[in-house]
Parts: sequence; C-alpha cells; structure tokens
Amino acid sequence: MADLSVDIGGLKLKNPVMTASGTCGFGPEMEPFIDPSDLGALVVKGTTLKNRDGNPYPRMAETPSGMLNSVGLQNKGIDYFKEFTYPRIKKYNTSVIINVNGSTVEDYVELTEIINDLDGIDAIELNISCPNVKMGGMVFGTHLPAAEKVIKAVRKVCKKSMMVKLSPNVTSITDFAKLAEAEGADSISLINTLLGMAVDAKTRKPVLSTVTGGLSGPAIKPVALRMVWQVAAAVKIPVIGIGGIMNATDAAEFMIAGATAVQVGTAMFIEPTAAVDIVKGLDKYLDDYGFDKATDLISTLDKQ
Amino acid sequence: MADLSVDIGGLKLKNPVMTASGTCGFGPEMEPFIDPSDLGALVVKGTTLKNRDGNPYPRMAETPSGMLNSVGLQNKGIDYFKEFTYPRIKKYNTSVIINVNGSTVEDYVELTEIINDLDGIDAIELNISCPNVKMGGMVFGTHLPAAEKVIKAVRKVCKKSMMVKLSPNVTSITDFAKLAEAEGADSISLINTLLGMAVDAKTRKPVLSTVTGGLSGPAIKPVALRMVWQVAAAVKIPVIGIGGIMNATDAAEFMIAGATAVQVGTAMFIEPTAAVDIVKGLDKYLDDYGFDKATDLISTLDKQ
Amino acid sequence: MRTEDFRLLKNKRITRDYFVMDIVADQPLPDIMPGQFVQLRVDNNRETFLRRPISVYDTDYARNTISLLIKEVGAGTRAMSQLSEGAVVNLVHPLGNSFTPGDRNSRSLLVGGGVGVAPMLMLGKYFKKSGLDFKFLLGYQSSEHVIQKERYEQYGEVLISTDDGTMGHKGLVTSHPGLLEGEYDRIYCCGPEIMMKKVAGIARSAGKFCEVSLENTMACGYGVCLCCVVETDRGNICTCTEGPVFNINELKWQI
Amino acid sequence: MRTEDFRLLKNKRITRDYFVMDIVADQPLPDIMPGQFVQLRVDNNRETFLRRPISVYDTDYARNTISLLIKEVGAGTRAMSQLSEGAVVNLVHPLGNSFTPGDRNSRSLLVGGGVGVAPMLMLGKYFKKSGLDFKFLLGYQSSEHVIQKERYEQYGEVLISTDDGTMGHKGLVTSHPGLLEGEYDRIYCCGPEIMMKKVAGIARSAGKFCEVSLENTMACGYGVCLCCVVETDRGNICTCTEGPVFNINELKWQI
Ligand SMILES: Cc1cc2nc3c(=O)[nH]c(=O)nc-3n(C[C@H](O)[C@H](O)[C@H](O)COP(=O)(O)OP(=O)(O)OC[C@H]3O[C@@H](n4cnc5c(N)ncnc54)[C@H](O)[C@@H]3O)c2cc1C
Ligand SMILES: Cc1cc2nc3c(=O)[nH]c(=O)nc-3n(C[C@H](O)[C@H](O)[C@H](O)COP(=O)(O)OP(=O)(O)OC[C@H]3O[C@@H](n4cnc5c(N)ncnc54)[C@H](O)[C@@H]3O)c2cc1C
Ligand SMILES: Cc1cc2nc3c(=O)[nH]c(=O)nc-3n(C[C@H](O)[C@H](O)[C@H](O)COP(=O)(O)O)c2cc1C
Ligand SMILES: Cc1cc2nc3c(=O)[nH]c(=O)nc-3n(C[C@H](O)[C@H](O)[C@H](O)COP(=O)(O)O)c2cc1C
Ligand code: FES
Ligand code: FES
Repeated sequence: MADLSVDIGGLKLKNPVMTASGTCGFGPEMEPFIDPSDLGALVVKGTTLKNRDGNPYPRMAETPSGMLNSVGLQNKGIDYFKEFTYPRIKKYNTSVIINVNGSTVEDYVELTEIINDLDGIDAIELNISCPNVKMGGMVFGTHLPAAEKVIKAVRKVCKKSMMVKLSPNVTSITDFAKLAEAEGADSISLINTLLGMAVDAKTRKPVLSTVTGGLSGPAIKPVALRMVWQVAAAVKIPVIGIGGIMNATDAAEFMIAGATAVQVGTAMFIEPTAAVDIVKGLDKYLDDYGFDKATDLISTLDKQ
Repeated sequence: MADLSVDIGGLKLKNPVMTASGTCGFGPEMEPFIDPSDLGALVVKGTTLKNRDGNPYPRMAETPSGMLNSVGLQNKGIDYFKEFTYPRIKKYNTSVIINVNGSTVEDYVELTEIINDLDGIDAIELNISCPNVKMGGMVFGTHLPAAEKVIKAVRKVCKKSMMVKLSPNVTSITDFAKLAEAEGADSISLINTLLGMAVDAKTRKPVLSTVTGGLSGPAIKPVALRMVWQVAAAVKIPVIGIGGIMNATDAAEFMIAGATAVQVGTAMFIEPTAAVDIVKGLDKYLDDYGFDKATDLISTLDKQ
Repeated sequence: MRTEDFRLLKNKRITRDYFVMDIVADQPLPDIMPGQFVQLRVDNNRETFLRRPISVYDTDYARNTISLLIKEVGAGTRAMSQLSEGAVVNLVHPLGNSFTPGDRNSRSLLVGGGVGVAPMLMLGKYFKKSGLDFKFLLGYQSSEHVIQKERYEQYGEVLISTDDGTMGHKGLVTSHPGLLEGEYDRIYCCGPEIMMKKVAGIARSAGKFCEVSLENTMACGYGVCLCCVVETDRGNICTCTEGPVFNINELKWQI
Repeated sequence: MRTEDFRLLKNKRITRDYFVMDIVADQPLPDIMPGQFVQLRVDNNRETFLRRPISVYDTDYARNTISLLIKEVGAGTRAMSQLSEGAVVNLVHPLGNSFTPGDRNSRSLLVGGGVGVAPMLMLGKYFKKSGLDFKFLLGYQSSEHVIQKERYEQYGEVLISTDDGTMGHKGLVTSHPGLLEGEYDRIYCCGPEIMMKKVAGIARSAGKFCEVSLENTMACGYGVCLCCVVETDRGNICTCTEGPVFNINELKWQI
C-alpha cells in the first residue's frame, strides 16, 4: 500500500484518479458499479448557467480505438444542479469538481460565483475547450487573448481551487498553459477532445448532426501524453493528464511524463469500474516498482 | 468500371490513390506485392539534398490503432537518388512525386532545382510538416511566416506541379491551406502525422529515442477527415486526403469530404497490397453507388 | 446493473444473417424484464472499440443462461458470430427500462420486424405467464428468414408476414390484417424506425396504446455519456436509461 | 514474398509460456531459409494494430505447413495462443535474410536462448541435410522450460544449460563449457540482446565467425518504413531486409 495522495494546487486528493467531465454523469449514475467515494475526485458533467438541451441526435460515432461525441454540454443548468444533484453528491467522501462552461465571459463569471457558495464543492474546472458548442467553448481555448480574458475574469471571483482545462487543437499548448499559470490557475487539466469528423460512405452524410465532434479514447493517448509532457515542463503548477487512459499502466505513463493526477473518460463507457480499477492498479504499480508515494512517480521520465 | 482518373492541379492521375511518402520506400520495395504502375501516383520517401542517417533506433512505437515513428527522414540524398533510384522508378507507368525536405529555405530550393531536371518526375510534394527533424520540417509547417517563405521560394523555381503537405499540429489548418494556395501551390496534401509520444511504464523511458514522434494510422483518421473537409471548403485547388486510410470505404469518405485524391500510408505496413486493393475497391464503390466518374464523388457530403 | 463474465454455451446460426448465442453465468441472474438489453464487449476483433447493445432474447433462471438473437451487420456482430464454445463474453447488464403490460382485460399485439423480433419473445413469454391475451405479429423478407417460429409459438399465436409471400401474409408487416383489422388495444413494437413510425401512426389514428423500442447508437449504455438521446416532451433524454421503450406519445415523431 | 492466408492446424502449448502453431497453406510453400521470418496479422484482439514478426521454426514442404514457436509476452502473442483449429492466419512471408553456412570442414555451434531457440531448429535441420558438423547449445531457466528437445535431437547433438541446473549445465548459456571450451569455428546465435552481445564478445576474442539474429521492433517487415534499423558500418540499415541475421563485425556493438 503506497501513499496515493496527491496535491493539485492546494487541493489534496486521496488518490490521483478522477473521472473526466462528461463521462460519469454527476456521480449517482455510477453507483451501481462503483462507490464514487473511492475516487480521487469526481468531475461532474459540464455545467452551464441555464438548461441546455445539447445537440440533436446523432451525437456519437465510433472510430478506431476511440469515439467522436457532439453532446454539446447538455445539462439542466446550475439551479437544477443546486437543488437536486448537489445534495446527493456532496455526501460523497471525495472531492467534487464542477466543470464550468459558458458562451460569454459573463456566463463563466456568474456560474463561478454561484458555485463559490456551494460547500463541499472543492474546485472548478474551467472548460475553455469544448469543441461542441457554437459559442464559447473551444473559441476561448484556441485564442490566447480570449483565453486570457476568461481566465482572468473567473480567477478574480473564484474562491475555490481553479483548474483550467486546455484544448489540444492548438499549435502550441504550452502557450495556453503558461497563460493559465500566469493568470493564477491552481492547476491545469489536459487534454479535452481533438476536433474530428466521421462520414457515412453509404449515405454520404456526416455521422454527427453537427458534422464535427470531439475525438476521445485510446486513439488520442499519444497526443495527450506528448502535450502533458510538454506542459509539465513549461509550468510549475500541477498538471492533470487526460486522454485515452484505459488502465493503470496508462495512468502511470501520464504521471511519469509529468502529471500529478489523471482523469479517466471514455474508458468508463467500456468498463464502468475503470476509474476505481485504475486506483487499485496504480497502487499495485507503485508497490511493484518500489515507490512509497504516488508523488514520487511524477516526472520520472528517464530520457537517457 | 467507372472513370477513375482525377486531375490534381494540372497533373492527371489514372486513379485517385497514391502511396504516402515514407511508407512505400521508393517503389521497388513494393514490387513483390504490387505493380507500382497500378497506382494513381507513387510518392517516394522524404528526400533531402544530402545523405541523412535519420534518428537512432528505436524509432517506432505501436499505439492503439496507430503507430508513432521518428525515422527522421533517413535517405541517401538526391545524388544517390538520381543515380540509382530514379532510373529504376521512372519506368513505372504512373506519376512519380518526390517528397522534398530541407533544414533551410535554401535546401528546399536547391533540391527543387535538381528535381526540375528529372524527366518523369511529375510533381514535388513540399513537406513542411515532418515532426521528426530538429531543423526545418514542422517548424515551417506550424508558423505562417516561415511557411510563406519556403513556399514562395520553392514556387519561384519549381517547374513541376507543386503539392504542399500540411501539418495537422496547428490551430487553424485552413490558414496554411489558404497561404499555400495564395503562394501558387497546385495542390495541397494533408495530413502529415500528429505529434505524439509513448512511454514505457516498465522502464520509465520514452519508447522513441527522440521522445516524441509522428502519429499515423486509423487513430488519426477522424482528425484528418475533419481537416480535409475544412481545407476543401477553404481553397479552390485540389486537396489530397491522407490519414488512416485502410480501405476503399475510408478513401471514399475522404473524397466525399472534399479530397480529389488520397494517399495511403500506414495501411501499407499491415497490407502490402493496400493501395492497389483500394483502387479496386473504390472502383466497386463507384459502381455500387452509381457514379460514372471518380470526380463525381468529390465533395458530395450531404449536410442535411 | 453489473459487469459480469459469461461463458458461451452455444453459438448457433439460425438463418443466413442471424445467430443465437446462449451464454451462462457463474452466479444467479438478476431479474431481467422484457425490453431490457445488455452491453456486450467484443474482444475478438480489431475494429470494435465500444460495447454493443443487444436485447435480451430469452432467459433461463434455472440454468443462469441468457440467450441473445443477433443479426450480423458489421464487424462487431460478425466477431460475435465467430466466438466458439467456452469463450468469455463480458456483459454490462441488465440495462434500460421495459415494456408496460396492460391489465387482465387488455389484448395486445406484439409487433416485431427484423432483429426487432428479439425483445418480443421475452415479452410474449412474460404475457403468457401473466395470463394476458396477446398475439405475435412478426415480419420477415421471406420464409427462409423466419426466426425460430416454434420458440414464439410456445407462448402464443404467431402471425407472420413476408415481403414475398412465401410464408403468412404477403407484404410488409404494416400491411398485415392482424394489425390493420385485428382486435387488440395495445401495441408493442420493435423494428426498423420506418416500420415503427408506421405502426405508431396506425396506433395513434386508432387511439391505441403503443410502446416502441428504440435502437439509438450508444456509447455507455448506463446513462453517463448522453450520446443516445431521443427528443421528447421533456427535452433530449437517454434511450439507454429512460428507454429503450417509449410510449409513442412521449416522442416527437412526425407520424 | 507474398501475403497469404494459412489455416491453423494445431495450436499446442508446450511449456508455461511457449506454444507451437502449425499452419497450413493451400498452395506450395515458397523456399524458406533458416533465419527468415513471417509477419503475422493478429485479428482476434482489440489491442494489436501492427503485424507481429515471428521466426520460422520449422517447415514441411510435403504438407505445406509452417511451424512457429511463440512465447506469450503481450496482447498479440496471447491472442495467437487463443486461436483455435481452423482459424485463418494471415502472413506476409518469407521475410529477411538467412544465416551463412560454412564450408564442408566447418564446425558450428548454434546458440539459442529463450525464444531465440526458434530459428536454430531450422538452421540445424539445414546443416544436417547439408552434412555439416554442428552442435546445438540451448539455454533455459530450468528443465520445465526446455522446448521440444527431441525435435532438436533429430538433427544433432543438443547441449543444454539451465539457470538452476535442473537440466544440463548449471548457469547461463554463456558460461557453458561447450561455448567456452568447445571445438568449433563458427557461432550462430539468437536470443536476448545481452546474451548475444556476450556470445559475440566470446567469438570476437577467439577470432571466430559469428552471426546473430536481431529482434528489432518492426512496423512493415519488408523494407518500406525504415523503423527497424540497426547501426552498422554502412549507417542505419533495416533489420527486416538486410537482417535479421548480421555478422557481428558489421554491427557497431560495444563488445
Ligand atoms: C437497445 C438496443 C437493442 C438492440 N438489440 C439488438 C438485438 O437484440 N440483436 C441485434 O442483432 N442487434 C440489436 N441492436 C443493434 C445492434 O446494437 C447493432 O446492430 C450493433 O451494434 C452493430 O454492431 P456491428 O459492429 O456489427 O456493426 P457496425 O459496423 O457498428 O455497423 C454496421 C452498420 O449498422 C449500422 N448501425 C449500427 N448500429 C446501429 C444502430 N443502433 N442503429 C442504426 N444503425 C446502426 C451502422 O451505421 C453501419 O451501417 C440493438 C441496439 C440497441 C440500441
Ligand atoms: C525478426 C524477428 C523474429 C522473431 N521471432 C520470434 C519467434 O520466433 N517467436 C516469438 O515468440 N517471438 C519472436 N519475435 C518477437 C516477437 O515479435 C514479439 O515477442 C512480439 O511481437 C510481441 O508481441 P505482443 O503483442 O505479444 O507483445 P507486446 O505487447 O507488443 O510487447 C510485450 C513486451 O515485449 C516487448 N517487446 C515486444 N516486441 C519486442 C521486440 N521485438 N524486442 C524487444 N522487446 C519487445 C514490449 O516492449 C513489451 O514490453 C521475433 C521478433 C523479430 C523482430
Ligand atoms: C461523451 C463525452 C462528453 C464530454 N463532455 C465533456 C464536458 O462536458 N466537459 C469537458 O470539459 N469535457 C468533456 N468531455 C471530454 C472529456 O472530459 C475528456 O477530456 C476527453 O474525453 C479525453 O479523455 P478520454 O480519452 O479519457 O475520454 C467529454 C467527452 C466525452 C467522450
Ligand atoms: C514510417 C513513416 C515515415 C514517414 N515519412 C514521411 C516522409 O518522409 N515525408 C512525409 O511527408 N511524410 C512522411 N510520413 C507521413 C505519411 O506520409 C502520412 O502523411 C502519415 O503517415 C498519415 O497517413 P497514414 O495514417 O495513412 O499513415 C511518414 C509516415 C510514417 C508512418
Ligand atoms: S449510451 Fe451513454 S447515456 Fe445512453
Ligand atoms: S520494419 Fe519496416 S523497414 Fe524494417
């Protein structure tokens, strides 16, 4: 039994494994399979000020070792969350992180202010990287000045730990990471999905109602790992690795490359117990390779 | 039997299927399996002015539905090519395209001038997107001013059809496509590999001697398809689709999204006959769906 | 709901495109209701990344077995058909809601087309056990495509339509007199969307109760991804948790 | 060189980690030389994208069969071990160069360690047919890991070393007296790199001819990707076409 706890910018997690936003609902959906309290943290589905119905069906396309989604931040809005979801999930014995989304800087700020008052919510994940909404989302995450504006504004009001979630659809991810650090982010999570597309050759139609969508799953792991490695070398704040993590070995790879913690997304669709299996597997990995603490594994990549 | 011929910016191909640079050697290596003359065009291995020994072994990592390579443009240089390879491959009854690489603008220009004199070479593919060389390569393909310089300089001297090969590791691929068009490219090919990385959790070492490498194969197809669709909508010159094409259905998807022709890369490692199988399969696809000509399939994506 | 390894007992091709897999668990089955489905992980194939949703065709609680009726349509279902006896078949199950039975006086028509006949077997079995009055109405291309007719006949009368008239009524299932003129007050339907819409239209004009089972593409199957939604009065809702069975009045179908 | 579907005749586990696959072609085999390998496509597995290079262990031209000796080390080889009789096994083959035999007077030592014993069987068979003098020297962890000893004994004398001394010489193959003091003038070696380097060092000090067979990771296996290179006097060259067999004098090994 290694010491699995990690600190992600002032927020101490009992272990480095969280579920990724949009892939675990709000938590209760997973209860038939896992106890969310066993997670390092629970990152809930992308939340907005108001109810959003998301994009029309079809919103999913299977791809080689991955999938495209264009859910488009379907959620019932923060008021519904406060009233019905929050009471249920604040009882989990783990950190709860809300994935914060908006179409405008004001949206993000207003939502953050509402979340400030919710005890038991430990952090926000500022999502400037959703590829599936027409307004906001990735527009913020792929333009430095826009990113600066939203991060600065949210930081000003945010009383929780602030994790900024980056888009991989950029030439230089380190520029965005450094910006987030300079603007006071407590941690950085990456990657969100790669923008992709699927065509049905039989009908000659796009598979997704939105034509393009976000690519996730093992297919993107090599890109995610590279970006995490680059970002970890470029900033001092903790980095949370996301992208195609299916098992404990994958999680270890991200930590070796520089991640302090990881998020498990698409894997949850295939194995509903994946995130908790990874907690156990990581513990075993640390034991097998003689590490007493998970933190000792971070950034151990041996380049020669 | 549909009419398979396509025109890629003044260069008429008997069919829309080429082999991708770096995945078919120089042609003769494929002869045990296919007749290179059956291809729409043969794009030979990345060529430089002088001999390059490439990066140290290991240069390859298998990834989910894909692979990373960091070959680093190993080739014997243009003089060797002229003396030994060229005489052998100019006899193929298909178009031969040389993938042109350099560390400086001058390198690219000098190499292009040498190629100008080679009859039977129909086009150059200006590679500004190799992720595996320290100098040149992707540096040109991810910075607009650098890209402008090299494309402009090469266009000035190039007497062949000029295809510009774009890097996907950018925020806005259409900016590079529009630039290439404005600078006089005859066609645009995309995508080169996505920059990725692999870690061996057992040894905690990078799998590749160069740490990062280029991701290819079906894993990247959704990203490639999206970029081809975006670029085809942004420029008027022909677009050549590349990325994870394994079979005729994949090739058709790229053409539906806007590609005039395609290149088959990593698939050749798994099925040495892949490119020629795709020519046959595409013919069948066109027959099955009632197209008389391959060109009728281009940009037929039905968005409603 | 749980994740569970089953072992393949028997994999039997029954028509050109269809096969039935009998799989057995080590422990007692959970309660499985008609209309529910499983998410099957396909391990023996390069191309299949996500699990595949498959309706429960039959259960045998005494032997801890589940039967699945599967149509080979792509790489995943082809790989399933190639599994041999003893292979491990991993399921997430049971998933989804189920059909709503009527009261003792109700008379039901269970309409299935293509692979949509699968959930109807379980439903008929359940209706018979509950003493409810019903008939099956099953549509196929032609007689050689008819699926395990005897198996349905154990539970109730089976009306058949074939496109070419080689068995039963000639024509689409939606033109069968049993549907158009039959005496019933509830319809349960599963099949191609176009067929279900037609049946829904018939039910609506006749003012009859009608439930349909949707086959939206799914990623997770248990409500966490929001990929499988259908538009309803209540907005986009998940077919995997709030369906796959819906009353046609909830759906925003143009019928 | 060609792409060809074989059918699996027999898949036999011979030690805890090793199994032998016998596969049969519909048409006559091409000439296959000792040291050559095949690229095997793994279809029954989610994780394996590239083909897997496997040495030819044995051939039977009369029955068009190839035998492969495989060690289960990861997902691909595990999937191969699970294939059952009749399964299609697609190969690209035969690939690579082969060992260089000596003249009539030469005496050779064929040194194999771990899965590196595979190509040595073919080589011994070939030497015996050619009337050349040779011995096998095969190294294993312990007696229960020894691979088909009788099969080697058909062709020549077999020296064994085991790490724990449960069969033959106790210790690493590189400490076997047959290697250190034996009378021979040519060594052929395949095994873990660390062992091959040690053997190469012994050969070099003694001024003996030595060929080793490398197991560099490969993508294509037929010379188009340039991923499998080894550093030589002539620069980086492909182990799949100019190897896998190299004379140690060509390699830039620190020995
Ligand atoms: C709740 C539910 C219950 C189901 N029950 C059964 C069952 O009992 N038996 C059975 O055989 N099948 C059933 N299906 C359908 C089954 O899930 C698909 O046929 C299967 O996933 C196809 O996988 P594949 O890899 O063979 O084909 P793929 O290669 O994934 O697809 C082959 C072709 O079928 C199309 N396709 C695949 N899935 C769907 C879908 N859900 N809707 C429309 N088109 C699709 C694809 O677009 C493609 O053209 C059910 C689906 C759902 C959602
Ligand atoms: C020319 C040649 C001939 C070969 N002949 C045989 C043979 O006859 N029988 C046999 O069992 N194997 C042979 N091998 C090795 C065999 O190709 C690998 O064991 C196999 O590819 C592993 O596949 P996998 O999916 O099971 O393991 P993976 O999951 O791919 O790998 C499992 C572990 O083995 C390591 N590994 C995999 N391949 C290699 C390699 N080439 N070198 C070093 N480490 C590696 C990986 O890094 C990983 O740690 C040969 C290899 C070559 C290049
Ligand atoms: C269906 C789906 C919905 C998602 N929704 C969100 C979201 O609401 N907010 C967000 O920040 N990321 C969202 N993501 C992105 C994931 O959190 C994660 O960054 C991405 O999927 C890569 O990780 P993975 O490969 O492990 O899935 C979503 C991903 C999927 C597949
Ligand atoms: C081993 C290897 C070597 C490559 N070498 C080159 C090269 O020399 N020049 C080039 O422009 N692209 C090179 N590429 C990129 C391919 O041409 C192609 O753009 C990329 O692999 C995506 O296509 P694919 O998924 O079909 O392989 C190489 C790719 C691989 C896998
Ligand atoms: S399939 Fe994931 S929510 Fe229904
Ligand atoms: S493996 Fe491709 S060149 Fe050797």
